Amino acid sequence: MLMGKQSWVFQNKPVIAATGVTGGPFEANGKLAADFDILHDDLWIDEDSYEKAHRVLIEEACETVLKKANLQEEDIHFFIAGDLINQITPTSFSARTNQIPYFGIFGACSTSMEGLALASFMIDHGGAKNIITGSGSHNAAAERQFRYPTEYGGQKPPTAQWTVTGAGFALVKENDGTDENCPVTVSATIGKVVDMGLTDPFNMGGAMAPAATDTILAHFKDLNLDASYYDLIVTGDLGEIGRNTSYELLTNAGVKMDKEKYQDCGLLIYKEDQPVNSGASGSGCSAAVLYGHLLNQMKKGKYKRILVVATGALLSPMSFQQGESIPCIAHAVSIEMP
Amino acid sequence: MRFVRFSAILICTGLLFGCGTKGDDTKKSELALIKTTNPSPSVLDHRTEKNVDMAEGIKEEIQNYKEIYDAAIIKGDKDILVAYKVKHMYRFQMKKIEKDLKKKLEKKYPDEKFTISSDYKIFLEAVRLQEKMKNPDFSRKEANKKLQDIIKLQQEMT
Amino acid sequence: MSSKQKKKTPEQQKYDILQKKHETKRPVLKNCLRAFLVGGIICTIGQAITYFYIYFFNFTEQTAGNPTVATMVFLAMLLTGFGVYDHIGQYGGAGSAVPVTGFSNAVVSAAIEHRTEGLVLGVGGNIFKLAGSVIVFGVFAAFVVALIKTILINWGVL
Amino acid sequence: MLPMFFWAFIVGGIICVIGQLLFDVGKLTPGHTLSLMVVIGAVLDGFGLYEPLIDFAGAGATIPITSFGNSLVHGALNEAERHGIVGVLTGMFEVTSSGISAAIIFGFLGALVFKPKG
Repeated sequence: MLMGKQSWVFQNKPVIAATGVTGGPFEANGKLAADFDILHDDLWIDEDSYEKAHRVLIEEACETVLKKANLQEEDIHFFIAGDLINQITPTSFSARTNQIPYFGIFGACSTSMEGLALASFMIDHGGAKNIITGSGSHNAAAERQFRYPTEYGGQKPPTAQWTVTGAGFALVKENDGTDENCPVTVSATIGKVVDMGLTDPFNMGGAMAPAATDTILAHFKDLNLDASYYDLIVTGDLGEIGRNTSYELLTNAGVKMDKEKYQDCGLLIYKEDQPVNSGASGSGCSAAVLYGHLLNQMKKGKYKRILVVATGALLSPMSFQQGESIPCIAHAVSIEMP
Repeated sequence: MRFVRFSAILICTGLLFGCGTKGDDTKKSELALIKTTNPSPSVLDHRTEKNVDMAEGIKEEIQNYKEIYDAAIIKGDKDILVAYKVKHMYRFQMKKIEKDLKKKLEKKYPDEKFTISSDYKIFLEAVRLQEKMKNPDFSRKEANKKLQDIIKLQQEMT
Repeated sequence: MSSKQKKKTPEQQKYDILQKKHETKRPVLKNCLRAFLVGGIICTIGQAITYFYIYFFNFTEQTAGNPTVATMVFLAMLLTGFGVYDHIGQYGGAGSAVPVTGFSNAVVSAAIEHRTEGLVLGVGGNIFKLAGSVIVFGVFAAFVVALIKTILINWGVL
Repeated sequence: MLPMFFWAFIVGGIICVIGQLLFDVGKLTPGHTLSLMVVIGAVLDGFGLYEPLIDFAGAGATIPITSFGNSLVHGALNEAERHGIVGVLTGMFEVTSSGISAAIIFGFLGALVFKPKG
């Protein structure tokens, strides 16, 4: 149901019944290794290209979801997913494997929440009973597409971020009361594209911060809430710079919130001593952290209500070379324990 | 992982320098580029008084250059090879010094054919040749052939 | 840069200032020191290889440049292939990008990266993806410079 | 000979610092920086300034990419001396060919042997 200008409220409270999270070697050394279902110790995952390895990450995450939920592919009505690679081939190819009717979506690193919002909306309105949604990214595949070959010795500035190798997928289900102790989606706010004229592709956090701020403010306004309603507001992949910038923007806009409450997936996933500069990024970042770590924390009772704001930078290497600035977007989904 | 990477670098550099210093016979010629050797001029031609005098004369001429600190002179049948080292701070003007010296020598000894080089390699080969000539078995013909080789080397400048 | 700045709306400019405050500054001094160190070491290794070729092969200072460059390119290929060069690059910045090893790294990394797309379209088509612009601008600039100089010499200006 | 190592280190290091400043202060991409440095090398040789630098610093001047521009100009000028103005076109790669051909050959061999480590 539409509420305010750009938000949905899900009255039937769709359930996130099961999740599957896969990761690569760098994530295995990270802070949240325990929250991954499958971790690979090799970026290639026994495939002969990074893109194929990327596909495997997504496939395995989906399989894990099905296994945990005790369902077959035929029981799933739709598959809503996307990734960062040209024409989202890794996701489309895994849709070829699982043969579930498929919506391919692209929202850069905001894909995970775009998918979750759409899936929740469809289930809330009876459009489906079971949907698998999520997103993934692969460090080397993204690196070679957006920047340089992985072995190229280009120096990354301290503003750069490290693309997560990983995928996070979730089964969103009609709330029929059978799933206890499972988080539910309550509302979602769809963001608009915000462009503050930044052009440095090595400073995504700074470019995306206004989009995150815009969506959070819209969410509060549409639903008539303030920050105190949530136990945690977590952004997708703003990194250190983006987090500090958007926190200041929010403060300037009159939002009062403890900085501890305002976290970022890109800062949660890796240890401080891992060489990731400003933090993690990639569409797999918010997906893997939310569907792994954050939902586990919610089930343990650490958080009751969280707002997940996944941010995406909608650039391509070509648009950057043609001198365009970086347009950004953010989508927010509110998740609660019943 | 870090350690493996680091040791890979170490091994590579080790190999590099290992190759560079193999063979530790400390003949004079092997140190010719590091130390000032200042070899006395040699004459491959008939060791007539005139030829020896001329070689000494060239040597003196060169010693007048404050930019030059080491010189090897070989007088062959037809050619005179003059190899010298330029003090480092004057290497910027190396080409000019070379031209200048050549002009001066050709003016002083108009009948001779000079090959002048500040190249380390030419110097090294000149010293090596002088070393060989100390061996009485080393024939004059061979020496002259070697001298021609050095001159050829000097001319292929790419 | 200034023309880009003008196109920004006042709101964007205001954000730019706010964002700059949080942006981690590039440690220019530290980067320069590291670039100096890494670049210097690479050039010193190059010098060692040059002397290696002068000592043990028939190369003069002038001609030893070619095998030296080829050797450095080869070493950079090994380091790139073993996944070391990108770490050197992150540490050394321009210190490892500006020497010819960086050129080699650009060529080799593009080649091995695109191996997955096949030898002809992948490796062949992408090998100069990064280094191509260096060749294009080098050749064109050299053409212009050489043309001007040749014309000036022909006119007798130089 | 020994001062040569010292000056190779210093001059090579300084050229790299110029590159680093173009990266960090000029905010240029590596591609822009290296292209610019090659052009600088070519122009310096046009004024006859690069050869003395090579005499002075050896590998400190021949290893940085600026020497690529220098040797391109050199090849062109040498050929132009012999064949006139057409030589500018034909002599371009005379001197530089070793670096480029080595890069191509080793790049190709590398692609056959290595896999990117990521």
